[in-house]
Amino acid sequence: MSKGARATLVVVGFAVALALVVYGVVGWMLHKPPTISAQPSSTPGVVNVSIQVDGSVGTGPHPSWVGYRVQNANGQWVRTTIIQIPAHSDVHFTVYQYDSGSGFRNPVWDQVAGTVGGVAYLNGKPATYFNDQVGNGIGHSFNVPALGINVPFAGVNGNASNFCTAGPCTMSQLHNTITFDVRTGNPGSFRWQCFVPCGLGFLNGNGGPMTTIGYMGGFLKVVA
Amino acid sequence: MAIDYSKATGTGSSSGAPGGGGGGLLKPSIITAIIGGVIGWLVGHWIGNSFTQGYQQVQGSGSNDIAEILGYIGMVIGWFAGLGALNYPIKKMFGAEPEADEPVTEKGWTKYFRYTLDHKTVGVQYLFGMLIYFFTAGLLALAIRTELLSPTYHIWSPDTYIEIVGEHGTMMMMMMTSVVLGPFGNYVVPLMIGTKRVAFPRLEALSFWFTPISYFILLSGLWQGGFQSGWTGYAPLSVQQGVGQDTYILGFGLQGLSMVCASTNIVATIINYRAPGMSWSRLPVMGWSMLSLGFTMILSIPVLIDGLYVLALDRTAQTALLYSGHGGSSFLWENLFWFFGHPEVYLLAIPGFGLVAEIIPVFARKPVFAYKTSAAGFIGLAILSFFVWQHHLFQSGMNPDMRPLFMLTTELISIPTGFIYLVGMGTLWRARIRLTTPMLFMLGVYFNFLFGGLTGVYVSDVPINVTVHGSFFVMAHFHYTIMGGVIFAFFGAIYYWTPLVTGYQLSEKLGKIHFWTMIVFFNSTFMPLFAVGLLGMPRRVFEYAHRLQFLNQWVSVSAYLLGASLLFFAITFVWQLAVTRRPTVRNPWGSRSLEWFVESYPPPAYNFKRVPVVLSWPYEYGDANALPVADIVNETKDLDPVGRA
Amino acid sequence: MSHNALDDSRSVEATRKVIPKLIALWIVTSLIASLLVWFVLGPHLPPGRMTDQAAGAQFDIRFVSTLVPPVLFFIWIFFGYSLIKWRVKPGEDPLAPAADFRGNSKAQGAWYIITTVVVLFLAAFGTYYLVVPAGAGGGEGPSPIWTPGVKNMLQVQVIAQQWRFTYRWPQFGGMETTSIFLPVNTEIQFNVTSLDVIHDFWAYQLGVKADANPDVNNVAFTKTQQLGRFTVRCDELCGVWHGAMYNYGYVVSQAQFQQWATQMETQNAAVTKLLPKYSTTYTPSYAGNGGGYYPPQDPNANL
Amino acid sequence: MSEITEDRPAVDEEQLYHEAALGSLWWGSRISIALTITAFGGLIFAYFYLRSLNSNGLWDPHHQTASVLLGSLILASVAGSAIIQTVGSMRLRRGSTIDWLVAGSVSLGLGVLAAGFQIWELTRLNFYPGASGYGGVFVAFAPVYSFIILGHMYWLETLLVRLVRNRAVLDGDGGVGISRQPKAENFRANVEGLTYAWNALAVMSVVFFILFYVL
Repeated sequence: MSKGARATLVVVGFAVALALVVYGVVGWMLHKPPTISAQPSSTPGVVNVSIQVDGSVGTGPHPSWVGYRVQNANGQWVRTTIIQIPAHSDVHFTVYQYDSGSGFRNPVWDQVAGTVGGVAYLNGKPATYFNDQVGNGIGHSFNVPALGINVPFAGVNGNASNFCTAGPCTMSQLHNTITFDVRTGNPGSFRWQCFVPCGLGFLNGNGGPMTTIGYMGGFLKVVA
Repeated sequence: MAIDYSKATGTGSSSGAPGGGGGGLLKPSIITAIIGGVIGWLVGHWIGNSFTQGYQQVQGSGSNDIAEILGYIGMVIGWFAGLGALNYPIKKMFGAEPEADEPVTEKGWTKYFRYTLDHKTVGVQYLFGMLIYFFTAGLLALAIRTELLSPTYHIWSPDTYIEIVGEHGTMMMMMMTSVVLGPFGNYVVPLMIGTKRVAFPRLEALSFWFTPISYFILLSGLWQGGFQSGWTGYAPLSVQQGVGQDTYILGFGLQGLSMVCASTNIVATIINYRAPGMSWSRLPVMGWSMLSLGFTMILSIPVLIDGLYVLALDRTAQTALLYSGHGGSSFLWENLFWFFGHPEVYLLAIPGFGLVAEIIPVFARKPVFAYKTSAAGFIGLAILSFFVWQHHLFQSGMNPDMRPLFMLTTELISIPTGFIYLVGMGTLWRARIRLTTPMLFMLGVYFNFLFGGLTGVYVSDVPINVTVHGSFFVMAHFHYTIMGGVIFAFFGAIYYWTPLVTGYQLSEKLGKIHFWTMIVFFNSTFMPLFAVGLLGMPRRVFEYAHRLQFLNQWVSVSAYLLGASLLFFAITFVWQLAVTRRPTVRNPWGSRSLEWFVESYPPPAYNFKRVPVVLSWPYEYGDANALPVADIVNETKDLDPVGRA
Repeated sequence: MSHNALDDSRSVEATRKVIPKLIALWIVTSLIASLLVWFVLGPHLPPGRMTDQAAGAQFDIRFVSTLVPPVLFFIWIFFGYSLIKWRVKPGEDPLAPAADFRGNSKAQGAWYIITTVVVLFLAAFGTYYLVVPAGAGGGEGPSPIWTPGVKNMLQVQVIAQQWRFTYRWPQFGGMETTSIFLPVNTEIQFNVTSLDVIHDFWAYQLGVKADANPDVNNVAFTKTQQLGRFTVRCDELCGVWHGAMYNYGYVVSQAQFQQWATQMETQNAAVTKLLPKYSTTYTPSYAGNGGGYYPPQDPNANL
Repeated sequence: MSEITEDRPAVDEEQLYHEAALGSLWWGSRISIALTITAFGGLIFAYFYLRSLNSNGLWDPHHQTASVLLGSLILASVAGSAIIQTVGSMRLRRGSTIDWLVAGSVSLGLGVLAAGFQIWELTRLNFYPGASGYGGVFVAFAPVYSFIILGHMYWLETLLVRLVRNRAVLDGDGGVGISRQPKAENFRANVEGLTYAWNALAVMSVVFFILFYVL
């Protein structure tokens, strides 16, 4: 092989290696769930976030996993857990909870905290805590450690005929509606997670969807 | 009995070539191995899926660890079948008389992609393999540093980030254990001890071919959700994880098997295949370090494999050895893992020291100082390394009464480590020093390891450990000892032995640019991390205190520059070997060691025309009248080389 | 120096004269550096002096750091001198033999003895400062052997779970809080445990670190001395949110602490009733909360 | 010997590497014993560690034990196999090739039987793997044990077939157990290595029996 040919080969080799690295980084490592912004409401200074929690998300690489969906401006339910909300404003959360429930590993998360008035409304009824040992238990929860927010979402009857078996779920299917308001402060990116051991088939129920962004944990991005 | 020269020159029987028959693409090579691997994966995965459908954890999680593990096991079997590595064991079952272990005398570059029995080919395969693994894991390190540019803004998703951390750690720790044993232990040590063959060439070849498949399996984890448990894989977190954790188990386990194979071969070779006259007191220091390394691996790695196996069972057969809710204990993993894990870090340090003590006398023109002490140092490190594992668990809550004891054993390790410094200082005292590139790297090891060793005192002191355990301080400490130690020694060894291995001389100028940039940016990267750790930043986090942002950014930028220095090496190294190809002079460094007195560079098949008879100690640099190291040394050709650097 | 004299520089006589000078240089440089470390850097070393244990850790780090310069300078001076003095000069035959000695029993013997003495001293030092400050703030497992010897310590149970710490206060009606306030001038016993995987409770400014293991109570002691804020971080990798598993705590006056505790007790009263009975470990009920990984039968139940 | 010139001492290369190969077989078999001991050592450590910790009282709450009958059969097979093979190899050394072939074959049969029993036992446990600490350790131990038994049996099988196939080469010069031919010496070193390794495993088997079935 001539010197020129060898040089070409080396250059091509490095180019291929570089291409592989770039492909690996861009094609896979930078992948993140999309960010959905809160929707404006009729009341000035208040924005709406609508969320549904599915017993199985039905789409994507893990259709059988539990997961959150957030409604975008076009009314579509997007499978994501990254929610963008404005700073220093009231955010009105509406959660449609379609999953059956169980207990918390630590019942301290029964307490509602960090919301306006320290209350959340289950199907319109206010409560400061929800007992995870009664009824259908707790389906999922919404906990933002840095903002002190904790809201449990009561579960529905998993044996009902109109139980939603695959997301995105529709309003005609069995669900609980939980609403609460949050007053945001300074901008920042705050992580949130669910505390119900809902990663079925994983030890302690904390694997799978619980450890993957886009299912049972994500970020609340408070922007100016 | 006459010496059979036909074998020695490689014109004799080549029936030892594994696989035999067939030609072209069907001849066993990496291509058939990949085909075999794919078929094996499909079969294993299918078997795994076929009987597990009803299993509760499979239905619940939507993922199947049993199919995953069986698929990879099938892949490994297919890979080795495709390589032709299984032909010989199967033939043996039918009573074939073992051939004398004939190295393959195949010519040309394709032999590097085959399962070959020539220790030199395996050494070269290892060298390039290790460089690829090192650079892959290094890129992952840069990905980590990119995330840490900001305390709150996240480049990667947190799950991706923690998976990158785990991949970087696991790949570095498992692959770099072979970074000296693989390329230089296999290539150079048999030459150093004057043998024409090694004890178990098939184990040696097997040990290399475990590494690409282990690399592939581990890396494939990134595309399957990764594993979030880091390289330490603490249970029960590692039991909880998804299928990515299986790639950790198999990747690490296969690399463990590779190390067992490699060390069995190197131990048996050094003990049994030394040339006549190569007494224990003449064995090169490198040989002593490889021997200590081999024994340490043999006694520690089965325990790691046990641990990984137990973890795999907890994840598939639902045993509960690591889960206290069903009668197991998470402490069991910590014990099994660190019983391997601490010898492991000495497995990384010992070969680095061996290279240092081997190479420094060449450039000091003096005998290695306190030869017996250096050998004792390696053996002392190897033995003590088995009695310190609990120092990783000072805050774990187990056996507090044992802490003073483990603090003592850990600090005792400073003594054999200190021997290495004694050897270095004594060898340089009243020496005639040439600051060539390899010499600079070896001095770099002394410079870096000093910080690693001194901070080791902090880490081993239980009251200080309360502050530094699990922080960036520990992380900086072990990067100083491992990267600052063995990786610097590895690069020095590349510059030192490339003329022998390839016949081409590397540029001193480019080598020195590489050295100076690497040592400056290495220190600039890891020195601030001691402060970062002391100031309260834990390892493996993606969010940290705002006040640490400047230090972290400094570190990240330094890490990029360190990466650039290594890239510079990669480019110049490949360019010089592939394109410019400057032929080397004979014995370019003026070494007395036996490996330089082979017929040609690279050495011919079977290394030596005739078995050398060792006449003197290899380090007689101080005595102009000393006998040459062996009777094969040609007075005019070898002892008055042109290339006095 | 002429070229002819070069080899004289490698003679025993020449080097014998220089060794005392190098040692003098070593003593001066390391003394200056050690004094600087002790007096200038020392008081600012982490983790501060918020508790007895933190102050103890600071003292240990300060002491060991003071020992570092002598070692560094010894190695640097001897390496540096060799490299400068005995580097091959232009015109010199680089391959000519230098001195021919393979060892030096005095130097080697001194080295062995000095390193051994230093190491044994450090081990004794470490043991003393581990035992005396009640385990130096480290986790001592369920039955601690080095205790402050004080009755009625403030009991704080630290419950780690994926991925938050909560705190339980058996002396305050068994309430559980997500925040942590501690009274000043108080001996505190942390009982650290976990609900799932291994975590680690690292209260940096308190000088406390203890792994949180499932089904194990890991006890650590500290005595608060100063008011202020401290950071609690998880220090064993526990999964995806490990990096975000932190919160802040406060050491406050005893009165403020009582006020906070009473307020929390009232506020959490309803949920406190739902909590399991206080125990040093915290095992979630077997049925339902395990994610269905292991088969549903409880191994403790009689067959 | 004509190539050797000057003052070079005579090096009989074939003899040198023959002896090196014998040494490597010695070391190889001892290393395999070390690997076996450390591999089981980890599991035995797990046994004692979990037993002494007894997390949540679940080491062995219901005193479940794998089938003692099968356990005894396994131990008897392994021990019998090891003893027969050892006696056979002693006969081999006295020149009786056929005795070793017979003893080796019986030994092979018993060893395979032991592995078979072990796998069978694993499929009919009266507890599920996660039921207790004991259950977990036993389930972890059994496959490793049968795998390592089979590994030794592979070694024995290759030796048996090698002798049968190469009898003409190996058996000259007074029988393979006595012959001074390098190939015969190599073969004997191999048999000797196997004997040590297999007996070491048999001794360990007694320990395993006590741990898993008696205690």
